[in-house]
Amino acid sequence: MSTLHLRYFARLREQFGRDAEPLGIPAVPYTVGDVIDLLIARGGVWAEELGGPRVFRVAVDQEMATLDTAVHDGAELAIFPPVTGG
Amino acid sequence: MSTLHLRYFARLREQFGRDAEPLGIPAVPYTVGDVIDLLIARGGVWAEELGGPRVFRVAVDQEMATLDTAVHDGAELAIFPPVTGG
Amino acid sequence: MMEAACGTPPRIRVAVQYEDFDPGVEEACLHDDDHRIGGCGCFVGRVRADNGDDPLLALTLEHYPGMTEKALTALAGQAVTRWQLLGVTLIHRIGRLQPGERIVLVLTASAHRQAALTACEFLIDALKTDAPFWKCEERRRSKQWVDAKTSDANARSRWGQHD
Amino acid sequence: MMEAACGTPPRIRVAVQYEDFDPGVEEACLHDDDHRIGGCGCFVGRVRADNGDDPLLALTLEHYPGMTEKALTALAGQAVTRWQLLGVTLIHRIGRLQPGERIVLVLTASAHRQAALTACEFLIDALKTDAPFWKCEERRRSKQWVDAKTSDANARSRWGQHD
Repeated sequence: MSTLHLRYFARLREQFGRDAEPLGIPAVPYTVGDVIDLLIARGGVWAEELGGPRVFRVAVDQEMATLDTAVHDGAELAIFPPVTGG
Repeated sequence: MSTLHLRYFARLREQFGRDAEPLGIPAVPYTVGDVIDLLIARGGVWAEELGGPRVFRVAVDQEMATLDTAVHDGAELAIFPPVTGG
Repeated sequence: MMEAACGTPPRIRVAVQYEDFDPGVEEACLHDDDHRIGGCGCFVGRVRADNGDDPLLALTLEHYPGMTEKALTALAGQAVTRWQLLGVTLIHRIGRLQPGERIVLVLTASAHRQAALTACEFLIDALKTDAPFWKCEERRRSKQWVDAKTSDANARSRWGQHD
Repeated sequence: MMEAACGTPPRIRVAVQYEDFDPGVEEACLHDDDHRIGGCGCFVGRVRADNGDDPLLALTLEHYPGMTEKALTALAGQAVTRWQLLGVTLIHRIGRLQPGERIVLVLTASAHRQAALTACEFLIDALKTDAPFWKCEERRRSKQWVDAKTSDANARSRWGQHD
């Protein structure tokens, strides 16, 4: 078993009702896509935000990532809406 | 007889040894080109600066002008090198 | 001092802060008596009001502490390399900001004006799509997270591939 | 006040002066609490040093009193019309300026960043070819009027016909 540090920002932080949580994942090769599938399996707002047509972004260890990006034990994985600063 | 108010700037001011002078011209239709010919006729530095390959600019009443621009009695006619501000 | 500055690497300053900034102070700081600099390009973004029947009261700016600073530093580095800049300052405010308040400062220093201004345009375009900030609009009858704009993605795509 | 500003015409401020200017003060002045403004583009030109064996000691800037102010006002007006700006400030210093000193400020205010920055670029390009200023370079062994640069004429020609 490995542990990821999940973080949520902006609308997703509000929708999920939390700004961070630890997530246990199997100690096998694991990608961002696998993590997203785990979260979608929670149903409700998780499936709505991550499993539907809504666009979201993921960063692993504070670098922009794709669904193929590998995650490692202890990684910080952040999920957030497309950015709107400036 | 009409009178023009000539003004010189930058390198031309220094070359001509003056920053302004009145110039009498015949009271007939007269252009910037005619004025330049009058000045070239003075010879020396005037012919050198205005009759050779050196580039200069002319403004009539503080608007950029060409050799064809008409001048009127009392006009302010300025002669200067291409600008180099900014 | 000019002598001191000649061999120094480009100055990059990045800040994410609640406090306002002074563009004049920042320009002077970035210049820092480096006589190789011929000009600074600058963009100051402000909170704009809108005229609907439920007008904007304020924006709240959220960011991702750590990643945001890294993203801004990376963008500044890209601009320095691409346009051979002598310095870049990026300041972005967070928290609750009312119409008229300053949000963002982009400042670029270069030997030549064209490089400074082009890099400034790149940086504000890139910051809007690449740096993790999110705006929440507060109105009398609603509070809503702003959606990303296609026009911002298009503006970003003019500059080509991300590094 | 936002209310007061909404119907007002674009603010144009032009100055030719010996004194230095503060880009931060000018940006705040131009904004003047007009909540339609989303951003200001800005260029600050400085005297650059050079590295010859007879280095630049100072520039002396000469202008044509009256015509220079008219030319700057005309350029500001062209930019306001072409990019629908909410305001323009143009300040140009004259007299003797040493390496490192500020020479020129271009400041543009607009609802949108692209218009502000493009107009800023236009104004500095156009100012360099259309406004009557002349630079004289002072060195230890020479004093010489600067020749107009082809690169400046080319930069100006990007923007098309003069009005």
